Parts: sequence; structure tokens; C-alpha cells
Amino acid sequence: MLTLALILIPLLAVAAIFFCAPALARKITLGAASANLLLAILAITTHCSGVSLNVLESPSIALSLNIFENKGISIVMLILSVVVTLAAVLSGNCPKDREKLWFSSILLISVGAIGAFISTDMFFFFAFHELALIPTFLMIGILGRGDRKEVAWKTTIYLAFGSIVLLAGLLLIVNQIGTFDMTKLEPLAKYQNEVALLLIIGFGTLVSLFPFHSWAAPAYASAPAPISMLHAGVLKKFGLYGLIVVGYKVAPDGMAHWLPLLLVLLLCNIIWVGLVTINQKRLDLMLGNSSVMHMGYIFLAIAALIDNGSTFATEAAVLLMFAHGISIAMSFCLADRIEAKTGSLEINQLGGLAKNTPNLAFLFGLVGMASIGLPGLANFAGEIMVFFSGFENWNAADGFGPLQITTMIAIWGVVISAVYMLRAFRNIFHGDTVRRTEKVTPLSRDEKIPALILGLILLIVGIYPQAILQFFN
Amino acid sequence: MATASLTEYLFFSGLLFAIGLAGVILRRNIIVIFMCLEMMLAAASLTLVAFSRQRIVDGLPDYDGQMLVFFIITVAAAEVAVGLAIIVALYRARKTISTDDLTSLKN
Amino acid sequence: MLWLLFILPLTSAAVIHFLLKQERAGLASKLGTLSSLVCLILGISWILGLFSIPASWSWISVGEFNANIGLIEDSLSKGMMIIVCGIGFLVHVFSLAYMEDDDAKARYFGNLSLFMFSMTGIVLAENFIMMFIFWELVGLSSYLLIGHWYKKDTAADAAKKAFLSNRIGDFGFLIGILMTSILAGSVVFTDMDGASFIGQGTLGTCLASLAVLLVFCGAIGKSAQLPLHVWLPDAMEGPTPVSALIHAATMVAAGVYMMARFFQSIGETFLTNLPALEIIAWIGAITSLVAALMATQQNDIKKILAYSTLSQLGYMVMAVGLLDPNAGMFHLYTHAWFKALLFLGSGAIIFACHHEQNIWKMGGLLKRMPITSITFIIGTLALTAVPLSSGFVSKEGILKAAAGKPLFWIALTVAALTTFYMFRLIFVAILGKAKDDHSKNAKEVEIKMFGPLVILAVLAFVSQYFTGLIPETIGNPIHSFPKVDEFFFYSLGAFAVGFVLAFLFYYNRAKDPISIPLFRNKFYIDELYAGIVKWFQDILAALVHFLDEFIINGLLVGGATRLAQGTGNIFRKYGQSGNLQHYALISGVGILLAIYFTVFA
Amino acid sequence: MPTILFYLFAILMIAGGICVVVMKNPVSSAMGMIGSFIGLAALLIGLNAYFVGTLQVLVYAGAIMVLFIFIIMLLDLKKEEGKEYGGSSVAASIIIPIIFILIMIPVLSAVNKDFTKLDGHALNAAAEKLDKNIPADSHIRKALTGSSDGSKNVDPNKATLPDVNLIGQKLFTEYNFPLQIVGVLLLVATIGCVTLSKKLHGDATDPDEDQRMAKTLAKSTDIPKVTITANAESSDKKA
Repeated sequence: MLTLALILIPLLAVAAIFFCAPALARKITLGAASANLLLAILAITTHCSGVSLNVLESPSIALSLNIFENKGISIVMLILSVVVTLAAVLSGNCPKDREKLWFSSILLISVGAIGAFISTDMFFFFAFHELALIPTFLMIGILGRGDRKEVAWKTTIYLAFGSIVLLAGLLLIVNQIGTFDMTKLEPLAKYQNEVALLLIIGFGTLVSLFPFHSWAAPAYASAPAPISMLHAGVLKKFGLYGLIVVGYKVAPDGMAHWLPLLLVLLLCNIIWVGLVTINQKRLDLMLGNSSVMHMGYIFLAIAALIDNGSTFATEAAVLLMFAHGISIAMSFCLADRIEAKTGSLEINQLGGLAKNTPNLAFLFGLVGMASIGLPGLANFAGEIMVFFSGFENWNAADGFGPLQITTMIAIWGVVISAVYMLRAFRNIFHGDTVRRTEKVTPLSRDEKIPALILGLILLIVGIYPQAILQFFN
Repeated sequence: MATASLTEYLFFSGLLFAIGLAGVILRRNIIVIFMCLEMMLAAASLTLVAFSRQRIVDGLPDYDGQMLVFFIITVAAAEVAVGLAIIVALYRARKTISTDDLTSLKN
Repeated sequence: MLWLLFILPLTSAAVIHFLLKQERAGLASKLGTLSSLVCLILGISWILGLFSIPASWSWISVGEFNANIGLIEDSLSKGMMIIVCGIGFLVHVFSLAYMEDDDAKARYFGNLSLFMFSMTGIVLAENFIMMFIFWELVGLSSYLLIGHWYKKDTAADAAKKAFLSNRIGDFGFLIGILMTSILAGSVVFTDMDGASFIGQGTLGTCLASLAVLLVFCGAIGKSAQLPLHVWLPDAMEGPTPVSALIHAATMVAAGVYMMARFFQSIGETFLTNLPALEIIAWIGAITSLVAALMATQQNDIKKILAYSTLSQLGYMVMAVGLLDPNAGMFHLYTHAWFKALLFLGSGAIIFACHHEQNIWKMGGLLKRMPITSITFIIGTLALTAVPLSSGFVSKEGILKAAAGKPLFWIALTVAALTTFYMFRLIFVAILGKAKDDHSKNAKEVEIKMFGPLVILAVLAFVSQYFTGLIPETIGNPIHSFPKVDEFFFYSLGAFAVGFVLAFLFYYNRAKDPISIPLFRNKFYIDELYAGIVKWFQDILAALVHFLDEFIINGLLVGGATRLAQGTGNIFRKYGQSGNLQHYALISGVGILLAIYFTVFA
Repeated sequence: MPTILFYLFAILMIAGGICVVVMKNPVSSAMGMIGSFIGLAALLIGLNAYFVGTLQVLVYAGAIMVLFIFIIMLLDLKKEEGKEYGGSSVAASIIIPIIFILIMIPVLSAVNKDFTKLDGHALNAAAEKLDKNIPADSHIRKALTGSSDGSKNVDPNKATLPDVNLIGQKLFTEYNFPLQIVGVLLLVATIGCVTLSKKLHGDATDPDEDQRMAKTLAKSTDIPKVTITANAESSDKKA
């Protein structure tokens, strides 16, 4: 029952927002997000059982939710979703008279993400994700910055393209397995290569795998902060989650067949997009591209899983997904604050912010360091596991295999991310103040809270990764 | 006494349908177009009844076909009411019911 | 109990950063100093055998991946620990006075505590993963401390440069660790299997060499060896006590320590014929020579010391490359004390001269600041390897290791050059006449500052006798007393040559009589790198960005969009007239076709 | 139905249809349509579908066409003024139906079936196969058997087809649920009509629109002018 409540509470809150005065919207959303956080914790600690409501007899589709399926990956993704949702509710400035749209969108994306991560039925797994795309589209199109309409369309068409390819793949699976039930997935007897390719392209587009990545950065730069946080932090992980819990289960051989392709693409994600990131002049575009780049590492973990059945690649990938979700959400939250305070995100127009807002500088420094993989912060634990997973089962007598070479090149990404992140940090926070940053005030308590929540989690998981890893069985 | 066969009924029903279609394509007056649509609907009804009569179930015509016609007539009544209301509203807004001037579907 | 070595500085850093902040800076500085004092006491008690090593703590344990946080106890870690704690404590005390009026004193002490924590981690790490963790963390604290005065563009840039150079080194280091974890079968130092590390045949040797070189990349970054040395001179933008602690005595030496520990774990016998070692030795030698040459033409007192540090680090690396890590570690140990002394001394001078760093504007300090000056000269004597000083014996060990190879002559040249540039500094800045108002009005510093100087000055001459404290590892055994043999005279000769030349050129000069732009401009390596970064990285990034926008976004995505739009436009133009009849016509045709295909096809 | 009658009504139907299409005056079109529907209704009755045929006349020719004519009058539609039909649309409107017929011919030639005769014997036989739930004294049985008490005294000469009763029986048993839904549909349509004819705020771009509309209404119908003006004024105030 608790599991169902995780979905129902935000939905009811959306209904309540629809009928209540706009002034109450924030409170309702906050209440729902907090309630969801508590519920999630309760559900995990009490080992609550899943629910299953039959929707269709044949083919059998059921709204079945269970957070303890999928080797505990769902638990981690659930925690990520509820935490980032709470932070997203608290961040950003809602424009006047748009409260209903703003807060109901946040909740709907949250429902979509949570639903996708905890449902054990492929139909709902897919449908929930699609549900979350609608508010994303609306929020970018209505409340976005810059070229918002074009960006909204581009993003939506890209994601729809990915979804359709993915749907084809899923239907091919269902056609053979005969059920939507994810717990009954097994390696397919035939068409593994085709399914694997469809899934890699479909899920890959959703995760901005090279060359389907060019939607991500503009979308995150344009979307209002909470939407960027939720999409980049949580929803984007859907594709990776899907590759692990569906792709690898149904088509291990097919995936292995496409492994060289995947390796090349993920390297492009890291190196190519990394270089693109270095050349960005705006902080939000830079963060957007960096999030694309970091997806490469998670794909690397998946590649390791495919290549040598590494014993900890799944955990590495999920830990990195979690860490990246938290850190990118925090980055967007703070970038939004920088823009609110200075009116610009052009890196060259800013400078010396550390003097007037030491707490913003500290928090941004924290998340910047997290994203370049500094030990003690969650991302490092994930990254080092990913790299080690690439070398697990390496047979030195054969020299380097493709996976090892990929891993070694991928590590250069650590340098690239340090280059752009430090450059941005140095230009925005260090140096002397410029006209824009002269009268900036430090973050207030309310502005600090979401970043603090996320930062604290980064620290805790970074110092004690078992906090997350313990959920795997 | 010879009676007309199924084929003849179907033929005339088809003819009526074709005339209706021609009207829809030809006419510019939206009310007449609407009438032609109704005519096409009626032609379809005739086909249904003809087949209903043709198909004997337990010694009686298959009344399922006639049921369908019954519902078609009911729904058509509703449709006409709403359609005409729309036409009136349209006329009020645009002061014309000629389809040549009603091209807001373009672009 | 030993966990306190970690917990204390970390707690101190956290408390200072989050609770005390600048409002209670005085308390913050005292807390930082206190924690370092307790750490020193703990460290000494540990060496005296009062504590034993606690059990390790599982950091990550998933599948086959286990990473522990655990401590290692041997002569190497003990000796290194005493350097870190000892100099750390003295630098804290020195900083109390030096940073008295800084408007971010709390942040300074917080970061210093963070550094102490990280450095302790490197020293006591029982495995490569843990070492890498703290390796990165010292990088962070170094970044923060170099960028302490971040409002100055030079400081902010220097901090960034330091971090990035280290990152490039860590890129190799991490790959090296990955390879080692498989080749040697473990990342835990005590569990590494030298035989399997070397492997069989040419491939095995190649892989092992590659692994050693990649691990050495970490040392190149952290110990500022060629070609990643550029960050260390720039790092002098940080406060001087930081330079003494981090960029002279401890962190930059961590590379040497790490290589020594790595070699000790693999075992001497397996490494003997590895081609990688030759490369390491040569990199060290070239670094030391190049840095010494650069030092001869610098005018900034801290820059001279920085290049000197580079040069000495090159020495140590050379010793490691010559498979005598023992000599390297011994030099590291003695060098730590006297180089910290020199840096702190220069800090005192700079402080007294109101942050004047140009040696040509100093002079006559011996009279005005006798204690500082004398201790500085003592440090110089130790660095230039005067017999009986600690530097003499440790340098002799390295010379011995290099004996009979071309490297020996490089090492000897470097020794002479060291004497030359250090006495150039002494003659110009300490002796002679005051050349500037600042140096004329310089006063002796307070006890908090000269106290540590005196202690270090004593250690500069006696540290080699505390044999229990000297980190020992594989290689030739060290000896604290100089033996009178050929190396003694070589060493003495080098000193004499350097001293005489310095005396001839610089005694009582007001202007630099020699001008070698190549050396002054550091062989133009910075410019070269700036060019590479600009032309290679930035242009490449711009190019890739352009391609990304143009090909992927413009041609592929944009092309697909335009194709869809174009098709749509054609249909819109001809198909969508807005006229109902047209639609009816089209649907009529459609119906006909549907009938045709269902009935006849 | 005798063939001659069949052709008579069929031609009436088609002629009416053609009238609808070619008459320029919408009222004439509507009249043609009524004729067409009457012909159609006769054909339906010829198919023994008495009820549906009646319905066709009552609902279509009666109610719906009245509605059409009412609207034509309301909107005061004259002949289509000076609207020339383009040659292409005339051609299309001729060619497409012809192709349609041409396609239909081979289909129909394949279906050459005569209707089964529904004479007294057939009806008597059908009575045997009726649903057992239909009671013996029901009108259906009585009519089919041609007797006054249902099952006994079967008389082929008196047997008639109880068309309405059968439809009623089907409608309230098998098609009960759709019937209810259609009721809802009609309600929705009613509400829809009301909503549509209500004037929305601010959709009158022309301030004189209400007045003009009122005049039109007054001209074409017999509603007193005063009421309309009052209505128009009140809606003006609302806007």
C-alpha cells in the first residue's frame, strides 16, 4: 500500500493544486514532496511489499509497483527521486500567477520518475516516463528562457523519437516473452541484436548518448531550475536504469554484439562532449553539457557489465547515477541562484562572487568538486568503481582489450571536467568583483536549504558509500 | 410477384451515397454540405437494412442491422442538432457559411 | 586511537569552516594549532610504540570490489608521519603570527587543517585506492591554500593551474593503479605480488613498465617533475607558510614517498631490470638540472626557493629511479626540515619587509633581523650540503646511487648550481646593503615566528642523527655520518665551485651582473604550455564545438528537421488549402483507394 | 415489394438526391432532400423494416429537415450569390462518384441474391425458433403464428411480421445499455447546443453585431423585436 501511496500522494496533490488557490500551491507541493520522502524512507525500512493491480488480461498488463525488485536499483532511484523532488520544490523562483503550472509540473515529473523506477511492469515503466515528459515540455515552452519554444519542440521531438524506438524494442521483447512483467524477463531466443540496438538507441536518446545528445544542454539551459534539476537529475537516469534492468536482462548477447559501437559512442560522450563543454561560454550550457558528458561514465559501467559481467558494474553505475543526479540537481539549483543574483550566466561577465557570497561560492565549489570527482563526495566513489569495473577480469596476458583501452581514454575525461569546472569557478567566483557582482548578497536561508540538502547527501554518500550500496543484494 | 433483389437495393444505396459525396465535394454552402452528409448516412442505413433483410436468423430478418439503423438515426439527430448549432455560431462569428471563406484550417 | 590523527584535523577543519568562520578567527587559529599539536604528540607516541595500528574500515565492499580505509605501519610511514606532523605544527605556530591580520584567517586555518588530514591519509594509506583518495584531497587543500587570496588574479590562476597539472598526473596515476590492481593482484601495499606484477615475457615487462610509468605520472604531477613542473613556482602565490608546508616539505614530496612505497611493495628484486626505471631517473635528473638553471636567474625570493625545491625533488626522484628509494627518502626527510626552514625564513623576511619579495630590493637583513638571517643561512648551508649538515649526508647518498652513470655528473652540476643560486640569494638579500625603504625598516619578527625557525635550524644540522625517525625502505642503507671517500670530495668540490662563483658575481652587488633570458624565463616552458593549451585544447574544443553544432545539430538533427518541415510545407501548400471541399475530395479519393485495395487487390 | 414500386421509389430517392446537389436555393435542396428521404423510407418499408421506415420519415423527413429549413430561414440564406463552381470541382464531383459506381458494379454483380420470402409459413416456422423467454401470449407469438393465443392454432394466412415488437424486444433486452448511452448522448447534445448558441464574452468583434443579428432574427422569424433588443442590450452590458 505504501508503494502505491508514493504515486498517489503527488497525484492527489496535483488535483488539490488544481482546485485550490494559487497561494497554497507551494505549500501543498512541499507537503506532498516531504510526505513522499518520509513515505519512501518508511517503505524502504519496513520492507513493504509491492502492489499489483490488473489493468488488462491479455496481454497481461498490471500496475505493479515494487521497490524491492531489480536488485535494489529501484530503491536507490526512488531515494534519488524523492530527494531531488524535495530540493526542486524548494528551488527556483516561480513567476507570479504561474504557481499552479509550476508546482503541478514538478509533482507530475516526480510521479513519472518514481513510477517509472518502481513499476515492475514494462508498460507502466514506459508510460510513467512518458507522463513526465509532458510537463517538461510545457514548462520549457511556457516558462523557459531564451529560445524556449524551439528548445521545447526540439527536446520533445528528440525524446519522442527515443521513446518510439524504445517502444519498438519493448514490443519486440514483449512479443517474444509474452508478458509485460519485468520480473519474468529472460534472455531472448532470437532477435537479440535487433532488440539490443533498438534499446541502445532508444534509451540512449533519453540519456543523451552521442550523437543523440544535442537536445540536452539547450533544454537544461532553457528550462526553469526545478525542471532542469528533475530532468537532468532524475528522469534522465531512466534510460540507464532501463538498459540495466531490461536491456542487459533480455539481450546480453545482443548487447555484447553492439559493444564496440557502445564503447565508441560513450567515448564520444566523454571526450567529444567534454571538449564541447570546455568551449561553452554560458554556465547553464556548460552544466548541461557536463551532464551529457558524465553519462559516458555510466555507459562505461554498463559496457563493463556487458563485456565481462563485472560483479560490481551495476552497483557502480547506479551509485554514479545517484551521485550525478544529486550533484547536477545541485548545480542547476545554484546556477539559477547565480542568475537570480547577477542577472547573467555568461562566464565572462561574472567575477569575484566569492567575496560577496561566500556561502554560494562554498556550495558551488562543493558541487563543482563533486562533479570533477573529488574523493569524499559521492561522484568519486561511483567513478572509481566504474573505472575498476572496466579493469575487472582483465587478462593481462592478452594485452589490453577494447574495454580497457576505452576505460583508459575515458579517464582523461576526469581532466577535461576539471578544466571546464575550474575555469568556470575561477572566472565566476575568483578574481575581483565586476559591476554585476558588486552588490550581490549572500544566499538567504531559504535559498540555501535545497542546495544544503543535496550537498549533505553528496558528502555523506561520498564518505560512506555503503549507505547507498547496502541496498543492493 | 417479383421483388427487387439485394443487388438492386445495394446499387441504389450506393448511387445515393455517390450523389451525396458529389454534393459534399461540389457545394459551397455548408448547410447543403451537411444535408449531403446526412444523405450519405441515410444511404448507409439503406444498405444496413437491406443486408438485415437478406440475412435470415431463425426465420426472421436479422434485427441487429435494424438496431444499428435505429441508433444511426438517433445519433444523426443529435449530430444535426449540434452541427446546426455550430453553423449558427459560425455564422455569427464570420457572417458567412460559404466554405470558400471558411479557410481558417489553412496554416 | 590512531584514528584521532584523521579525526582531529578533519573535525578542526569542519568546525572552523562551519561553526567558527571569520567571526571567531582567533579561536579558529588556536583550534587548528591545537589539533596539529595533538597530532604531533600522537604521532610521536605512535613512533615510540604507544599505540598499535587499528583495524581497517571497509569503505566500499561490493562484489569483487573492496576498498578499505586502513593504516600501514612501517618505518616509511612513521618517518613521513613525523615530518608531516612536525612541520605541520611548526607551520601552524608560524602562521599564527604571519596570518595575524589576514581577513580570512579562519578559512586559512580551516584549509590548513584539511591539508593535515589529507596528508596524514596519504602517509598512512594501506592501499592505493585510499592513497588516491587522499592524493586528490591534498590537491584540493593545495588548491584552496594557493587560492587563499583569490581576489588576486595571479593567485586564482595559480590555484587552477596547480589543480589541473595535478589532475593530468592523476590521470596516469589512476590508470597505473588500475593496471597494478590487476597485475600485482591487489591494491593493498602489503599484498602486492611482485612476481606476477612483472609477468612473463616481453609483454609482461612492457605492461609492468607501463604500469610503473603511469603510477609515476602521479608523482610527476604531485612532485612537480618535468613536464608538469610549471605549477609549483606559480603556487608561491599562496601564503608563505603554506609554501613551506605543502610546496616544500610534505605534499610535493608525496610523489617520492608514493614511489618508494610502491617499489617497496613490489620488491626490489623484481624491479631491477625494468626499463621504466631508467626513464624515471632521467626525468628526475633533467628536472633537477633544469630547475637549478632556472633558479639562478630568479629575483623573487620565493621563486628561487621554489625552483630549488623542484631541483631537490628531481634529485629524490632520480634516486628512486636508480632503485635507491632509501637515499631518496633520506633526502626527502632532511630536505623537509631545512626547506621548511628556508621557506619560513623567507616568510619572516617577506613579512618584515612588508610583503616585498624581490631580492634586489632587500639587503642588510643580517643586522636588522639577526635570528631570522642566521637561521636562514643555516638552512642554506644544509641545502648546499656543507659537511656535517643533514643535507650533506643525504645528498651524498644520492650521488653514490648515481655513481658511474652520466647521471652522476648531472647530479654534481646541480649540487654546484644549488650552492651558486642559494649564496646568490644570501649575498643579495641577507648580506650587503639595504636597497629599499622596506628592508631598511625591517624589524626582527616575534617569537611565534622565529621560534619555529630556531627549532628547524637545529634540526637542519641534527635531523640525520635521529635514526629512528628516518623513513627507511629498500635500497642502500643510509648512514648519518659522512664517510670521507671520493664522494665526500666531489660534494665538497661542487660546494666550493658554487660558492666561489656566487661570491665573485654577487658579493656586494646592487644589480644582477648576469642576464640569461632563457633561464629567467624558465626555458619558455610556461609560454609553450600556454600556447599548447590555447592552440591545442582551446582551438580543438572550439573546433569540436563547431562540429557538434554544425554536423550533429546542424546537419543531422537540423537536416532531419528541415526534411520533415520541407515535406510538411509541400503538403501544407498543396494539400492544406483550408477548403472543406478539398478535404472531402481527398478523403473521397482515399475511400475509393481503400475500397479498391480491399476488394480487388 | 413489387419491382415497379421499388423502381418508382428508388427513382424518387435518387431524384431527390440530385435535387439536393444541384439546386442553388438551399430551401429547394431541403425539399429535394425530403423527397429523397420519403423514397428511402418507402424502400425500407419494402424491406419489411416498417419501424425503421417510419422512423426515417418521422425523424429525418420530419424533425431533422424541419431543423434544417429552420436554420436556413434563420440565417436568411438566398441562392448562392454569384458563386461560380470551378470546372475542376465540378469534374471531381462527377468523376469521383462515377468511379465509385464503377468500382461498385463488379462487387454487386458478385452478389446476386434474392431475398428469402417471408410468407405465412416462414413466419409460422420462425415462431417455433423464437426465444423461449418470450411468453406464449406475447404479441410476437400471436402475430407470427397468426393465432390469438400464441402457440396453438397456427394459421399461415393470418401470420404477420411483428416488426415493432421484435425491435422493441431486442432494444430492451440486448441493446438496453446502448439505449441508455444514447439517451446520455442526446442529453449531451442538447447541452452542447445550448452552450454553443450562448454568446461568449467578447467574441463579437463588431459592436453592431448584436443589433444586426437581432434584425436578422426579427426578419426571418416572428419573435417580437422588443425582446431581442432587450436581450442584446443585456448581453452588451455583460460584455
